[in-house]
Amino acid sequence: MIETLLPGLFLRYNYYMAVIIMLIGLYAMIAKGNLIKKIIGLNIFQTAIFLFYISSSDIIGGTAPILTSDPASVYVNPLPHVLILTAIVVAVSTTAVGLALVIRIYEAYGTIEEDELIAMEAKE
Amino acid sequence: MIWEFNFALFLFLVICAIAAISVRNLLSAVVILGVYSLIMAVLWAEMQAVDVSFTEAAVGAGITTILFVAALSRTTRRSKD
Amino acid sequence: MKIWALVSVLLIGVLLLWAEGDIPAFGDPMAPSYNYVADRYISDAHNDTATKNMVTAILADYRGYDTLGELTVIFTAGVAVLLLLRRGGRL
Amino acid sequence: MIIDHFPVLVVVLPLVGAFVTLLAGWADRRLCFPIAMATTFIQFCISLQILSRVMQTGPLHYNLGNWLPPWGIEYVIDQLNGFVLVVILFLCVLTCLYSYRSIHSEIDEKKIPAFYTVFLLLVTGVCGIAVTGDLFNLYVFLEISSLAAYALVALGREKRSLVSSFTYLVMGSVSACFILLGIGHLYIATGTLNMADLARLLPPLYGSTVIQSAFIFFIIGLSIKTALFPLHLWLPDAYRYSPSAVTVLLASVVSKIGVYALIRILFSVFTPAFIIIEIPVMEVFCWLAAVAIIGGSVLAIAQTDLKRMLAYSSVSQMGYILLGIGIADNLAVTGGILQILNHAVMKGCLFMIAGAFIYTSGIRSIDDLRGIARTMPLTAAAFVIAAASMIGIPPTAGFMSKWFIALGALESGQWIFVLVILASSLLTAIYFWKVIEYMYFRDPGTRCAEVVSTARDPPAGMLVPILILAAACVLFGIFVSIPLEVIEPFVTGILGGI
Amino acid sequence: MDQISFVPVLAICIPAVAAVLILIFRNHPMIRESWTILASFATLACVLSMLPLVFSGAEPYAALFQILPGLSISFRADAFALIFALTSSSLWVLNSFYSIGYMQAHHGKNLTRYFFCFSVAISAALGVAFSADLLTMFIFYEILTLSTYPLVVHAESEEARMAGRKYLAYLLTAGIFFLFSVLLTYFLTGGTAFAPGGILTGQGSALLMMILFITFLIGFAKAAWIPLHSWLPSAMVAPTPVSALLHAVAVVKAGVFGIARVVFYIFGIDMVSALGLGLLLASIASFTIIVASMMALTQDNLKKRLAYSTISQLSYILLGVALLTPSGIIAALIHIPFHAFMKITLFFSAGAIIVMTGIENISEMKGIGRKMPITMLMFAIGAIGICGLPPVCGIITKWYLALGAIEAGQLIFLVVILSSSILNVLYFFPIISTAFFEKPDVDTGVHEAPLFMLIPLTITGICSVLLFLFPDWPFLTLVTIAEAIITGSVLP
Amino acid sequence: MKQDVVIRTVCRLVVPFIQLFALYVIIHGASSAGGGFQGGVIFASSFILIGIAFGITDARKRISEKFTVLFSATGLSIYAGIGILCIIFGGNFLGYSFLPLPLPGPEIRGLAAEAVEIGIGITVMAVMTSIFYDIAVDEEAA
Repeated sequence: MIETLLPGLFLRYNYYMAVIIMLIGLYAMIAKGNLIKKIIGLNIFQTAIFLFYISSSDIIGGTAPILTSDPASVYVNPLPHVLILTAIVVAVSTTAVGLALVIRIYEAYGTIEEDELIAMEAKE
Repeated sequence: MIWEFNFALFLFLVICAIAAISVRNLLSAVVILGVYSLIMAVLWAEMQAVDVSFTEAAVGAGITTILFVAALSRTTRRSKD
Repeated sequence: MKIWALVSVLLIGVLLLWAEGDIPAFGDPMAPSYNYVADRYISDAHNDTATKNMVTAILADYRGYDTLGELTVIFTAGVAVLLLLRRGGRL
Repeated sequence: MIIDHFPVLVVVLPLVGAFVTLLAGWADRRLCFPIAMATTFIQFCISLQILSRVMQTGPLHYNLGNWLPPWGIEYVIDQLNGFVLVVILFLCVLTCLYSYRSIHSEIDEKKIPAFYTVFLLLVTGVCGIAVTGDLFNLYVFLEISSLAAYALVALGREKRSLVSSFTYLVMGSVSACFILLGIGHLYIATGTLNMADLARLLPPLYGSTVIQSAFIFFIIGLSIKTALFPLHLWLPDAYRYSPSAVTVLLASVVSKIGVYALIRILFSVFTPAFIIIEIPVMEVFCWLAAVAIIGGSVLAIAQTDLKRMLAYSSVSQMGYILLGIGIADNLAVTGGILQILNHAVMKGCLFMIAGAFIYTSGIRSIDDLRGIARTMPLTAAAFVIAAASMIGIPPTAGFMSKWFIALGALESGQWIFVLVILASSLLTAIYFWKVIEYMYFRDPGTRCAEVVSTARDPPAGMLVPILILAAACVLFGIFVSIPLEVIEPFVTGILGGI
Repeated sequence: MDQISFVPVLAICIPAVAAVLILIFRNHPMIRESWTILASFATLACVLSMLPLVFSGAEPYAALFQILPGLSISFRADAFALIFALTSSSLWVLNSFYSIGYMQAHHGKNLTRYFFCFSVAISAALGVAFSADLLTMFIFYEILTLSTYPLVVHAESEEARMAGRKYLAYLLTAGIFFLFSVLLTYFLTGGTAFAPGGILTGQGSALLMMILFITFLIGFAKAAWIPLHSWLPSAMVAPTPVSALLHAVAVVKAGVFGIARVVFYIFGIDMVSALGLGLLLASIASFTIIVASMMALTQDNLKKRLAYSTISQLSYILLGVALLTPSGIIAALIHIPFHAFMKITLFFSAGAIIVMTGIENISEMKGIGRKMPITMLMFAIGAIGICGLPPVCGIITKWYLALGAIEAGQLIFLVVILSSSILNVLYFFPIISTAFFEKPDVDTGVHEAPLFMLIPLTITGICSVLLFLFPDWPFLTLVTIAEAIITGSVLP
Repeated sequence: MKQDVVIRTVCRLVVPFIQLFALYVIIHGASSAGGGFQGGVIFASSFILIGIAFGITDARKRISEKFTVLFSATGLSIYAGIGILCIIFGGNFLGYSFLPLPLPGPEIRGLAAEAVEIGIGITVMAVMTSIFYDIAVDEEAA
């Protein structure tokens, strides 16, 4: 039913959904004052971009890009998968460094709230 | 590609994402983030991206969550927003 | 602050939604991304690299250099975390 | 022939150097510096060789894994690449030399091996960005350099360095995400990641919203990386609180590589035909750059901390590069690219001097520099030269880049930007003169008399790079034809069709 | 008639090298100061050695670097340049001796910096004189600004620093305008080299030319035309030899010299007169002459009165340039050395008074002429010269200037010249009469200044008279050659 | 971080299987889903599991911090080393087919890809463990 009602929207619903999730993540990164929340937002943002890539690789009726014995089988596009494999690792690396920083900040200031940090810095 | 199934997963994702950034207890937020990653992995598996799905399940839902929890254990669970 | 965040996020959102207007439909086999470089990977990966999994073939061979970079990223992260957090002991 | 492999060796060498350093640090910490120094120096020699080959035979192509592009990853080195590579490696060598003394006083002995490891990884990252001809590869190396940079910034002595590093990380990640989105959109629209291939495939698609938005994503992402004015907020703290050597590296290498990536994407992926004719975005770009030039200068005037002042000055000076690119005229682009070299040299010198003040006397505030020229004459003299170059007094290097950008602005009839450049020269003069006045024409007073009177010129390890860069400020101004020989073929090649 | 010769470069390098040597021998005052003296003589010799060549019609020329096509660092010692170069190098010799005497008497500090900057400033002034193109001139012009700043703030008092800031604010802002003008010139013509008759002819619209002319004028704010003058009286806080340097030897002369260069060698007489720019410049100059003289009347501080006098006198040169007639040009060019000699005499005398008595205000100088007869005599000679009375060289300028005004057919400027002469008398003669004919309030044991100061000021005073008696050698000869080149007439 | 005895027992039972599975994933990357990353991460998770169940000290006995650093460099040098070997044997960087092995070209490539995957696995395992050690342990408290 939705197919007929909103054809343009429906054709690309995956991308639109990815965009919505991206925006949620981006909003968390900018607006949330808690440093861990910022990193969570970063993770959501990045994963949404990965979703965007993976969506683009899908093909109607395609199978996973592992060679099968059936010569007629259609494979989905493997290249975005590779890019995203790399990007996932990049994401986890960034998260790890970010978390390490958060720990050090907590040790140094006793808080991980941005506004409290700013207040403490202003006091010094 | 079953669009109803995809759509349901997408909805879950959006809900998880919103929940993860709005829950005040950081541990809950992190766990919800793990769930989010897992749903993402399922979605990708459904999109035939098995390798990526595998990796996301292991890295996104696994290692990342563990690192978050470990970091929380050394900082605080509470968040002001 | 939150208002500005919302405004900028919404602006980016409008930009993104506008961008997706011309994107090939979900699952379209005629999409350019499927018919150019990927085509060769799908058809020749096994002949070129004797690897059944095309993802592995690309990852470790065609675009192996990216993977080396990626490994460097993770190595960097390891050393960075070590630099930030490890006290005492060697390194 | 091994020479054929130089394009890849220049990137792999520091990578190998990085883990050799890490392992050597186990055996003896004193080994780390020589290894890092040797690595960067060999790289510098290699980059010179590459540049001379490019000048003789035209762009070099190197297919990694023997796969032809666009299936494999390709390294392409043309004049621009080669030039930027030489510039950043030149600065890397000097920074490495400089770090030997400065870093010992700023971080734990135990962390030295890890420091040099991360340093070399940063070098790997920037070199990778410089030589690659593949968009996704660029992203990967961008992340390497960024992660290394975050870690290095966090090494500062004060605890605020942690917060500034975290802010840098968040902003850097947002920027990387936008770049990744841009790459994704381009890939979806064309199916390739190779830059040359993209430039070939894009023209029929210029009307598509996917391409146009991808372009905007790149601009946003790289603007954050290069700290274009409204998005510069992470930069002053990051520069201010990191160790001296790291600040030099950030200001003269990392920022330059961001600008390089911008130029590469604007001119080699999206070709001038798109950015000038299809969507007239360059006009906007010019205005943003003009705001950055003036705004950065005005904010710099208000600073009391030397490093922070220099950081805002960087915002302003980077604006020149972007203005040059934005005017998109032969002369202006030449000036913009020239400014990459000049700003790297000048700002590197200035930040090294700021570090030397901290090293010898612990002085960070401009107010405490009273009369320091008496006890640190060579350092102060180098500061004057570099400052003159920043202001744009001929025959220093800074003058030449402004000259070209201003001529380009005149040629394209955009008078207002000439005025912007001139006004900013004046503003620059104001804030640098303040420092010079304090250094030369003030009595130390009672407060800092003791500190100032015990200060001495820094040890040779720090002084030599400072003096080399100060000399370079003058030499590149007089012998400007040497860099021009490299830049001009590129600019005419890229803008010839317009 | 270019003749490749590195003598001009040598002349610029000698003071620069001396500056380095001064820096090296900073801990040995005697050696340090002998370098200054030595260098000043060497420079003078160097400049003098070029005179025969120039008299014979040749022009030593040297191009050091070609930065870009049309943009080079090059030097040419034509007659025009030599007028200025000879003035500053000869006065430097005297000023060096005087500085040493002044600083000894004044127990000055930071002397290394003082002599260093002095040498650099002289080097820069010679650079301005010899530069063969706008870019070179701009470089040395800026170096001159920067190197004189430390001299202005030499006292390092708050007042000195404020004056220094004002000095820099005016001159660096002006430098920006100068730079813009250079840029525009290069953009329009593709070159910046000076050429008799100008290089801008037919290169742009009249409006553009007017804008360019005005930015050039603002760029040469060193010429201290009103309303861009106020840095000069403020800079009087500097030690007196520095004031002499600013007023007579280098700085303001560089400003008027630059304007003259630009008018004659960039715009060309034809274009300037065609566009009516000469009239504009002449109006500015006339206004400055009158207003500055009036301002001088109100000053009680001797050095400030001299400063306003300088502002007024510089505009004589500008007026001469603006008249665009052969006599006007001669008047302008000849006034560069003449005013230098007269003004330096005045400043040297004022400095001697300040050092010996500590008095700076004219009202306190009662009877000082009896205590310091030689000094005040020389002061009187300088004052008479400025007023344009014989037997001092100032009258020659006024003569040619009046001729020029008549040649140009603009008698209004004749009125300006005459009325300004009256004003000159009005502000100088009270000083002389106070010094000689009034009785001091309290009798103090003041005596003549030390010989290191007295001799230079006597020499300059005598020179001012000699220049009246024998104007031909060398200045008037040089001026006629330069005038012939500028107007394109046959060499005499 | 000592846990309940049930968990510890289960852990002890499960860990070898996890490690075996990780090796399988690494080796079988060529023909099915999986590869160096996934395998490396799974391998690391086995150590992390030990760390959680028995305490970090116990995990360190299995693989010390020193070794994580050593291994992370080793994996990277395997990868880069293969690339440089290719240069030595006349190919471009990472041009596997130039490696002097008595096999047809594609086979060499496949084999080299396996080796590379192993390198990836080692590094990922080591770095992940190392990061976990660093983040989880408060050495001041310990």
